[in-house]
This record gives sequence, structure tokens and C-alpha cells, in this order.
Amino acid sequence: MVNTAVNIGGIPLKNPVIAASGTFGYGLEFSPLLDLNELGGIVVKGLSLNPYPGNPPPRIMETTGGMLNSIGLQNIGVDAFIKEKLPLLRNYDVAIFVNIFGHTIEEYVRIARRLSETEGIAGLEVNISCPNIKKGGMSFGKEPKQAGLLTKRIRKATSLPLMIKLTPQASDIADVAKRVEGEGADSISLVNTFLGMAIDVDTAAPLLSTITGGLSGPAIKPIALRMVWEVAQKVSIPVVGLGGIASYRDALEFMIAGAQAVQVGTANFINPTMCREIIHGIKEYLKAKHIDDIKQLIGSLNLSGHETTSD
Amino acid sequence: MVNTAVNIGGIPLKNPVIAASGTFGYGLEFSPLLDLNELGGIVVKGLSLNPYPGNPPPRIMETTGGMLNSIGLQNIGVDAFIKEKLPLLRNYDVAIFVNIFGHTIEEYVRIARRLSETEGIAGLEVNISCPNIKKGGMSFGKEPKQAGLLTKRIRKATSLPLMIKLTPQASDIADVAKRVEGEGADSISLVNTFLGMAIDVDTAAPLLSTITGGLSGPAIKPIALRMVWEVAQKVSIPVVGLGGIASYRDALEFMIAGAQAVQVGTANFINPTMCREIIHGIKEYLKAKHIDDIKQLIGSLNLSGHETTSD
Amino acid sequence: MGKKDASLFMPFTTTTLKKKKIAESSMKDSKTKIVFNQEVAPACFRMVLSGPFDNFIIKSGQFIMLRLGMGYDPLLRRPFAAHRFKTTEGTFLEIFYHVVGYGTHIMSQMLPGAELALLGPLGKGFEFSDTLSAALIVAGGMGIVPLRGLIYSLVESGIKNIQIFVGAKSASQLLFLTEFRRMDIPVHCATEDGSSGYNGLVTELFRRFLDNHAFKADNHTMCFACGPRPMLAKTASLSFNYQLPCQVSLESRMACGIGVCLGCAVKLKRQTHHDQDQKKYGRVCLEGPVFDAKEIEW
Amino acid sequence: MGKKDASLFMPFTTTTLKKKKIAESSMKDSKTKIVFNQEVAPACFRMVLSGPFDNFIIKSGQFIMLRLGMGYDPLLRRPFAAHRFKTTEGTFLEIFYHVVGYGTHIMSQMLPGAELALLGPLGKGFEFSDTLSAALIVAGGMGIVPLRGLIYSLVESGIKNIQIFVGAKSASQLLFLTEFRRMDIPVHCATEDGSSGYNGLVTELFRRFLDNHAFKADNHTMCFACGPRPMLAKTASLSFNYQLPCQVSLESRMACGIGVCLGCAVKLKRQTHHDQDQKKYGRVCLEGPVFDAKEIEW
Ligand SMILES: Cc1cc2nc3c(=O)[nH]c(=O)nc-3n(C[C@H](O)[C@H](O)[C@H](O)COP(=O)(O)OP(=O)(O)OC[C@H]3O[C@@H](n4cnc5c(N)ncnc54)[C@H](O)[C@@H]3O)c2cc1C
Ligand SMILES: Cc1cc2nc3c(=O)[nH]c(=O)nc-3n(C[C@H](O)[C@H](O)[C@H](O)COP(=O)(O)OP(=O)(O)OC[C@H]3O[C@@H](n4cnc5c(N)ncnc54)[C@H](O)[C@@H]3O)c2cc1C
Ligand SMILES: Cc1cc2nc3c(=O)[nH]c(=O)nc-3n(C[C@H](O)[C@H](O)[C@H](O)COP(=O)(O)O)c2cc1C
Ligand SMILES: Cc1cc2nc3c(=O)[nH]c(=O)nc-3n(C[C@H](O)[C@H](O)[C@H](O)COP(=O)(O)O)c2cc1C
Ligand code: FES
Ligand code: FES
Repeated sequence: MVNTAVNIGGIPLKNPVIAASGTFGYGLEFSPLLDLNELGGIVVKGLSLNPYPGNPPPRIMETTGGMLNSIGLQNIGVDAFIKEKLPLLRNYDVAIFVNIFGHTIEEYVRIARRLSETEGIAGLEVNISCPNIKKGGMSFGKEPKQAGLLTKRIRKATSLPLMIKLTPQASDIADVAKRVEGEGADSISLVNTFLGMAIDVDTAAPLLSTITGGLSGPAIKPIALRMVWEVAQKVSIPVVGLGGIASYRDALEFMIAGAQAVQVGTANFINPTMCREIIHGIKEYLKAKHIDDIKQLIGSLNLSGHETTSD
Repeated sequence: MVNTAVNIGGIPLKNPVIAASGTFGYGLEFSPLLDLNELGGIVVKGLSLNPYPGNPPPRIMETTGGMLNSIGLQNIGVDAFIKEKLPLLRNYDVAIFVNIFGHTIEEYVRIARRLSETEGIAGLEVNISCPNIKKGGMSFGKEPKQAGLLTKRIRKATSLPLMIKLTPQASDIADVAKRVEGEGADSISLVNTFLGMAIDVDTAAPLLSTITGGLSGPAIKPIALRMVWEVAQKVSIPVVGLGGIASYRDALEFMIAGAQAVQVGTANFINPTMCREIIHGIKEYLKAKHIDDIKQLIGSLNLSGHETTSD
Repeated sequence: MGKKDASLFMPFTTTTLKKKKIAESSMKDSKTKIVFNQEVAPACFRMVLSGPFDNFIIKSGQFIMLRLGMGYDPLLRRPFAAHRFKTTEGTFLEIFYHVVGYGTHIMSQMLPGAELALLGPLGKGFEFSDTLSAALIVAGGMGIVPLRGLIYSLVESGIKNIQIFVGAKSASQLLFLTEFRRMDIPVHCATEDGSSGYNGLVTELFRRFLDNHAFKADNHTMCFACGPRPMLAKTASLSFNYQLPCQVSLESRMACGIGVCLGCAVKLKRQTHHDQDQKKYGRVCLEGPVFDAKEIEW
Repeated sequence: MGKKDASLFMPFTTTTLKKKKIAESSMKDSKTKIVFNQEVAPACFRMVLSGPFDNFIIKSGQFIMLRLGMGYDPLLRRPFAAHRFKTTEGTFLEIFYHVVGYGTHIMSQMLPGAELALLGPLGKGFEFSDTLSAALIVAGGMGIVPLRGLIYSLVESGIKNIQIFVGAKSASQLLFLTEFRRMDIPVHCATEDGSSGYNGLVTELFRRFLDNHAFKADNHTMCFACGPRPMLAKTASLSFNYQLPCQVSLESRMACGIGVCLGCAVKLKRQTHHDQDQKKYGRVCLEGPVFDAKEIEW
């Protein structure tokens, strides 16, 4: 038997595969297709203090190897989640991460407090990186100072493990990572979507109601992987890697680059049983390579004979 | 007849389709497949003062909808280009842009001077954005101050039209654009490649000798388009858009977003007659829409009913 | 299959009857194989899929998501209405698709033997009670596809008065006409180029019909519509004027098809959901694709 | 084509003779159609393409770039050695490919009738003069594919002494053996699992042969090798020791196939290019894929 268990900033996972926020609903939607108990973890759709309508349609557009979205964090609100969804989620043996966002630091703090009072939540993933809302969201994630301040305030408000989710739009993502680590984050997840755009040439109008939206999917994997590698070298708290993961080999790339766990997002749309297939693939790989503990893989990138660009 | 002629910072082009640097060699290589006279322009492979060996293999890796490269600007050097290639290129009725790079400002200046003395060059594209060389290259393009300084010095050194090529790694690409405009750039081209990475999970080693490389191809188009749209709103000099263009519709998206012309890069590998097909497609589109001058299309993005992310 | 396929057009047999007895099956992701894929009208293809469909009960109005190939371009699955039917050769699923863009173009090039992943059945289908006395079917373009299944169900439940209104750009794009006529259902055709039936929009044809017939504003008469959004909006407003209940099947870009991405949202009238903010939008893939026309913010 | 295909394995006819007379045709991008695509050995497929090949002259050692489908995933064309042959049905191009990854897996799923864009002929093929007296062919795995064409050319130019050394993991992966034997060419086999011929590496088999035969170090004897890099390095060093000229066909990842992307670079010995820096690397697609073993920095 190979050991696939990892620990993400105080949260033990039976395996390192987590369903990413916004691509797995509140988890329950997938139960007809997939045994949720098989997953390492689930990050639920981003929650705000109050129910949130989201952006007008059209909200999505396919691009080559990826998709743009401007959902705008439509959600049922933290209270409805606690009342309607959480009780059902408690029936599963899987780590539940609640993805939270606010328009002000105060909002983030209040959601964090609210969730701290409840049972059945493994940790919070703080979305300081959503490109699809005007106030708050990404604005907190672009500059180290803002990100650090927000982390500090939420840290004070809750004893739940904190995973801070970073945006690739940050001018220097490693700086942001170091700062939130310094302010008490237990782990870091990256990346959120890349700000992109698509135009309908027949109408000369943007294909998303919000003009720009977040790019996700296999298309962004090489950039996301590079960022995870850079950040993992700079911080000592666990890094959770995501961005375009759509096979067990993709997942392994992120872990070899230094990620302690991975999240699977858009790939859940392409193939609703993707998470299970990735978990299975990782186990088979470990067996074939006679690696008995996945931790031996983490950060095992072999750079002999390589150098970052010759001159 | 539809008019597809545009003028890029003093350089008249019969149509707005330019072959991108590093993907079209020195132009001549494509002559068996394509009549070079049909193109709006050609940007030759990046040239340095002296011949340059480039990076060790492996230098390329395919990714979903894109590719990573770390060629490292291998080139025959500016003198060999002037002696061996330029005389042959003069036989064609197509605007020749010479893409230049250096490790120091001094090197950039000297290449610019050297090329100013020669006949048959329409303009210079200054590569301040190559991720694949240690010194110089991208380092100049990441910060507005550096980029401005370099532009100013080259501006003094040559009367050739200057197109400054920006990197998407810039912390704020629009700032860089404004600065180089202020220092006398005649036009701006964006984007160069995105820094990315790929790992061979069987060996745990990077798939490029340089660990990281530049991501190009259709995968990056949505991000490149968004950046071109942002920059085009900030500067008044012509913007040349590129990044993943692989059809006439892609090209039109960039022009509607505000680009005066486009460059086609990686798509030349997928289909060596891509540039011709794009030019043809644009003409057919204009006819079908009864647009008699392509300039009417430039920046015609229709935002009615759209707003950048609701709250 | 070439020759044999004419037979595949025959009206549903026991299948559809079963549908109303058996509860619709829950969605699953299945491997299917293309057994037929040919153009049956200009830019309109019929694709027949074989797979584990014996217990696959799909209601008219429900849909499936097809993965186009095994790569990531195109990335997202595409939604299509689907009919199940049986022949001596087995149980098949058939879809009719219009080539409108990248994905459907790639589909049109696929060859028999190719394998496609299929997720379904998905969404909420058309609803009607056996007390229904008259059904007014209004279809624009490919909108007739999901309605075709409904028509068979209506016939089988013994609803006598069925009126079909179909519109298309041109006569060649009017689908299933012979099939409907074979069932002695009155079909009112409209074409934008006048090549067949009324020269104009199907909604105009529908309006004239309503003007000349008096329907009681009760639940014994129901409109069912599917087609381009403007055509649906017009049909909805006509049904409001005549106080007829109306079910519309909407389309929207989709990523997941199962209600998690929130990408397929359509604006709903607030009051219909006691003004809870998060209910301002409905998911075509889950609350739909079939909605009560009154719910939609047209 | 199923049945008929055994015939397609027959030695080249006039085609290859022509090759040496007519100058090789310049590259073009053509539309081709798959007429045959089946597994002929474990994980090894044979694909036959039809297209405008009447004036398509490809030299052994040269290659083509195939675009896999019309989407962007996989994005880049894949390079393959190709043979042209004629039958009563017309002129075809055949490739043999090993399923090693994503692109070749997708190829293995392709069905007859599918269209593929083909760029070629590309690169520099094998060279030999009619004064050649002995040819030593050393092949590892799929490396035999480009060498097969060469062997026919050698035979046709009347070169009597041809020795073929082929290595593979297992007997089932040794290709074209019956074909070569039918031509009365001595074939020395090596398999890593000992399932056929010498139990070990083909290079070891080659070394033993050289030990037991004296060849004059002149241009009348030439080694031709293709296969995995380590096997080529070993073959090269053996040929150096025995002072025999050696041509090797290299592989490398490719994007353009026509010399512009510089992605396929391999390290060259400097002196061979009077130490000009930019010549430190050679392009497999243009200066190669066939190189003089002496040029390569092994
Ligand atoms: C529930 C449902 C059932 C459907 N049933 C059928 C059917 O039975 N037959 C049929 O031909 N079509 C049907 N459609 C529409 C079909 O899904 C789209 O035409 C198809 O996805 C277009 O894909 P594409 O890649 O060819 O087009 P794209 O290249 O993606 O886009 C081309 C055009 O198609 C439109 N489009 C893209 N995706 C969708 C979508 N999901 N819904 C509506 N329009 C879209 C775009 O707005 C654009 O105008 C259905 C759609 C839904 C939501
Ligand atoms: C001039 C030339 C001629 C060739 N002729 C043949 C042939 O006749 N038959 C045949 O089976 N193969 C041939 N190859 C190799 C063939 O091109 C690769 O096996 C193929 O491109 C792999 O594609 P993939 O997507 O399946 O593999 P990928 O998923 O891209 O990679 C899988 C494995 O294949 C290797 N690979 C990828 N691209 C290449 C490449 N261009 N060259 C070598 N290895 C590569 C990778 O390093 C990796 O180990 C030739 C290569 C060259 C350069
Ligand atoms: C439709 C959609 C909705 C998303 N919603 C959220 C969200 O609510 N909160 C969040 O932190 N990230 C959200 N994301 C971002 C994903 O969690 C993930 O960071 C991103 O998509 C990159 O990973 P991927 O390429 O695997 O999808 C969303 C992504 C998509 C595609
Ligand atoms: C193989 C390769 C080599 C390149 N070499 C250069 C170069 O020498 N100078 C330069 O400015 N850009 C170079 N580029 C970047 C391209 O010109 C272009 O900016 C980038 O690839 C994005 O466009 P695309 O997606 O259309 O390829 C190179 C790109 C590739 C793929
Ligand atoms: S398509 Fe994802 S919610 Fe409807
Ligand atoms: S493959 Fe592009 S230079 Fe050889």
C-alpha cells in the first residue's frame, strides 16, 4: 500500500487531490457521479456574507484549451450554506474547505467569524484573487501590503486553518506569498484565473457581459506550474497548486515542483470523474515507481544539468 | 476593392498581417511555401551584435494549445544578416522589421546604429521582453523606468521607426507602454511569450534545458487580447497585437480591441500558409460586412450593455 | 448503416410510453460510439450513438452533454437534445445538430466508429398532465428537435388536439414534416424566404392562428416552444396575451451541464422567487432548459 | 483496403529508381487522406496516406510533418519518415509509427477517411556514391523505418555487400525481417529479451561483427544508423574506432520542420564549423536529420 496522505497547514487529507472552488458547486451535485469520500478535499463555491446574484449572462466562453468565466461569485450566502448544505456535507469523510470573499476587510472578517462557530469545516480558503467582482476580490491580492493586512485581520478572527488563494495578476506573486505567510496563513493556494478577454467579431462586442473574465483550464497550466515552483521555493508553509490540471501527470508535475497538494477545477467540467481518475493515476504511478509515500515526491524536481537560461 | 493598408508609426503596410519574430526565420525560408510579397510585413529572428549560440536542447515542448520555447535567441549576428540575408529580402515588396536585443543598453544602441546605415529595413522591433536570456532581454521590459531609459537611448541612436516589444511579465504593462511612448517609440508590439514551465514526471526533470521557457500559441490568446485592449486605451501611438493568433477571426479580435496591425507567430508552425489565409480571411470579412477600409474596424469594440464586472 | 436508417425515423415505440411510467434515470457519464453521422438537411446533421442505453430514460426537453474527442480542443462538452429509440439492432440515442461553429463543425467531420463520452440525461424536460386537451407546439429552426419527442409523448397520452407551428429560413430546413403528417397532426409551416407555407415568421403565423381560435385560459391548453430567443420571447408574449400557459426550452452556453459552474445563467423575473437575490438568475442546465415562460425576464 | 495491403509491403518499384535520377521535389503542404491505419506490431502502427503524391519525391532519411487533426490540441505537427510507393490503385505514402505519447496515441485512433495536412519532403536524407562497395546498416527500434528505404536504394544501385543489424526490445518488434530476407540481405538480429537472435544490444552485435571482419578505412564502406540516441552514440564511436564513415539519422522535438524555430537544435562539434559560435548547434530538420556522425557532439 502506498501512502498518499498529506497535511495542509493542519488539515490532514487522505490524498492530495482537492476539487477547486467554483467548479464543484457545494460538492453534493457530484454525488451521483462520484463517491465524494474518495476525494482528498472539496473547496465549495465562494461564499459571501449575503447571497450574491453574480454577473449578467453571457458568463462563459470557451477558448483554445481553456475557458473564460465571469460568474461574479454568485452564491447562496454563508447562512444558507450552513443551514442547507453543510449538514449534508458532514455525512462524507472528506475535508471541506470553504472559499470566502468580501468587498471589504470587515466582510471577510465577519464571514470567517460566522464559519468558525460551525462544525464540519476543515478550513477556509480566502479568495483574494477573484477577477470578477468590482470591489474587493482581486484588489486585495495584487499588492503584498493589502494581502498581508487582510490575512492579519482574518487570522485574528478565526482559529480555523487559513489557506490564502493568490492571483496570478499580482505584480510579484512570490512577494504576496511571503507576506501572507508572515501574517499567519497556514497554507497558500495558487493560481486563480488569469484575466482574459474574447470578442465576437461579427458584432464587435465582448463575448462576456463583463468584457473581461478569468481564464482557466489546460491552457494556463505551464504558467501556473512556473508560479507554483517559484512560490514553493520562497515560503515554508504548504503550497497547494492548481491551474489547468487535467490528468494525474499534470497533478504530479505540480507536486514535483513543490506543491503539497493540488486542486482540480475546470477539468471537472470536461470529465466529471476527473478527480477520481487523477487519484487513481497517482496511486498507480507511485506503485510503478516503488515510491511508498507521496511526500517523497513533493519538491523532488531534479535540476541537474539544467540552468535558468544560459547567457 | 477593400483597403487593407495601415501605417505603423511611419511604416506603410499593404495589409496589417506581419510574421512574428522567431517564428518566420529570416523570411526567405518560407518562400517555397508562400509568396512573401503578399505579407504586410516580416519581423526577422532576433539579432544581436555578435552571432549567438542560443540555449542547449531540449529547447521546445508542446503544451495544451501552446508551446514552450527556450531558444535563447540563437542568431547569426547583425553583420551576417546584413551581408547574407538582407540583399535577398530586398527583392521582395514587404516591410522588413529587424528584431534586436542586447545584454546591455550599449549593445542595443550599437545594433541600432549598425542597422541604420543599411538599406531595405522598414523599422526596428526592440525586444525588451525575451524571457530566455539571462542578462538583458526581459529585464529591461519589466519596469517602466528601465524600458523608458532603453527606448530613449536607442531613439537617439537611430532615425529608423522604433517598435518596442513588451513582455506580459511586466508588473504593469500599460505603464511600460506609456513610458516608452513618452521616450519616443513610434509603435508598440505586444505580447512576447509568458514565462512557463513543464516537467517530465518520469524523470522529475524539467522538459526544457533552461527549466522555464516562453509560452506561446492559441492558449495565451485571451490574455494577450486583454493586454492589447488595455494598452491600446492608454497610448496614442499604434499598437501591434499578437499572442496566439491562428485565424483571421483571431486577428480581427485584436484589431477591434485597438491593434492597428497584428503579428502571427506560433501559428506559422501549425500551418505555414497561415499568414496568407489570415489576409484572405480579413478581406473576405470586410467585403461581407461592406467595410471598405480596415481602419474603420480598428478599436471599434462595442461596449454598449457591457460593464467591467458588476458589484 | 446507410440503408437501414430510414427505419430509424419511425415513431417511438414502447420507449416513450415507459418514460411516463418509469422515473427518469439519474445522470451518468457513458462511453458511446457513433454509428451514423450524416447531413439530413442543409448544415443539419443526424448523429446516432450506440451505448449502454437500455436503462437510459431521457424525457423530451432534457439534454445530454457530448465530449467532442479526447483532446482539450474543443475543451467543453456541447449540449444537445437527444431521443432514444430501439431497433432490431439495439437501443440507440439520436441527436440532430446544426453546424453553427467550431464544435459542431468538428462533429460533422466525425466518422462512424469514433467514441464520444456522453453525460446525461440532464435538466428539466417538458411537463404536461393527462388532463391536457390541446397542445400548441411552436418551433423555430432546430427548436423542433426537442419538441419532436414531446409530440410523440402527447400522442401516446391520447391528447387529440395538437397543432404544430414550425418556422425556418427555407423549406429545406423544415424537419420531420412527413413524419408529423404521417401521424395526422396539422403542421403550419412558415419560411422566411417563402419557399414553403407562410412567407414570414412562425410567430406571426401563430398569432394569426390564436386570433382565429378561442382557447379557454385554463390548464387544458398549453403552449410548448423552442427556438431562437427572440422567437421565444414573441411566443411567450403571445401566450400571455391569450392567457395560455407556455413552456419554453432555452439555450445557453454551458460548461458543466450539472448546475455547478453557474455559467448558463439566464435572468429570471424576481417575484417568481420571492425576491431572493441569488435567485435573480436561473441555471438553464438545472432549473431548465424548459421553463415556464412567466419565470423568464424576457 | 484490409486484404490488399500485404501487397503494399512489396519492394519499391520504379519509384525509388526515379528518386536517384530526379532531383528531390521541394517541400509543399498537401492535403492527404488516411486509407489505412492499423497496428502491425505491438504499439507500432502502419498508416497509408493518399494524396497528390505523383510528383512527391522523398529520399530515404528525409521526413514529413503531419498535422494531427484540425484543432490546436495537439498543436504541433509530428515528424515521421515516409516511403512513397505505387500500386494499381495509385501512389501512396506510408509511415510506420510507434505509439509513445499523446500525438501518436491520437493517431492510432484515427480512422480511414480522415484528412491530414502533410508538409514535406523535409530535411537531408542519406547519401552514398555508386562507388560504395559495402553498407553496414545499424537500426534500433523504429530506427529501421528510414533505413528500409535506404536499403532499397542501395540494392537498386547494385551495392552487393549489405549487412543489416537490427535491435529491438523483443522479437515481435523486429520489423520487415521477411522483407529483407526475401531480398537475400543478411540480417543480424538482437533482442533485449533474447526472444530472437542475439540476446543483448544491437551495438554489441555490431561490434562483434566489426571485430571479425576487416574493412578498409575508405569511402567504399559506409555505416548508416538510426535509433535511440545512446545506440547512435555507441555506433558512432565504433565506426570511429574502425575508421569507417558513418551517417546517423537523429531525432529531436520539432515545431516547424523547416529551419525557422530553432527548436530542434542538437549540439555539433565546433571545429567542424571553424568555430563560428552560431554553428554550435545544428538543426535536425534542416542540416539533418541525417548527419555525419563526426559532426555531432555525442
Ligand atoms: C439544452 C440545450 C439543448 C440543445 N439542443 C440542440 C440540438 O438538439 N441541436 C442543435 O443543433 N443545437 C442544440 N443546442 C445548441 C448547441 O449546443 C450549440 O449550437 C452548440 O453547442 C454550438 O457549438 P459550436 O462549438 O459549434 O459553436 P461555438 O463555436 O461554440 O459558437 C458558435 C455559435 O453557437 C452559439 N452557441 C455556442 N454554445 C451554445 C450553447 N450551449 N447553446 C446555444 N448556443 C450556443 C454561440 O453563441 C455562437 O453563436 C442546444 C443547446 C442547449 C443549451
Ligand atoms: C526526423 C524524424 C523522423 C521520425 N520518424 C519517425 C518514424 O518514422 N516513426 C516513428 O514512430 N517515430 C518517428 N519519429 C519520432 C516521432 O516524431 C515521435 O515519436 C513523435 O513525434 C512523438 O509524438 P507524441 O505526441 O506521441 O509524443 P509526445 O507525447 O510529444 O512525447 C512522448 C515521447 O516522445 C518523444 N518525442 C516527442 N516528440 C519527438 C520528436 N519530434 N522526435 C523524437 N521524439 C519525440 C518525447 O521526448 C517523449 O519521450 C521521428 C522523429 C524525427 C525528428
Ligand atoms: C466557472 C468557474 C468559477 C470559479 N469560481 C471560483 C470561486 O468562487 N472562488 C475561487 O476562489 N475560485 C473560483 N474559480 C477559480 C478556480 O477555483 C481555479 O482557481 C481556476 O479555475 C484555475 O484552475 P483550473 O484551471 O483547474 O480551473 C472559478 C473557476 C471557474 C472556471
Ligand atoms: C520558437 C520561438 C522563437 C521566438 N523568438 C523570438 C525572438 O527572437 N524575438 C522576439 O521578439 N520574439 C520571439 N518569439 C516570440 C514571438 O515573436 C511572439 O511574441 C510570441 O510567440 C507570441 O505570439 P504567438 O502566440 O503568435 O506565437 C519567439 C517565439 C517562438 C515560439
Ligand atoms: S452549465 Fe454549469 S451551471 Fe449550467
Ligand atoms: S523544427 Fe524548427 S528549426 Fe528545426
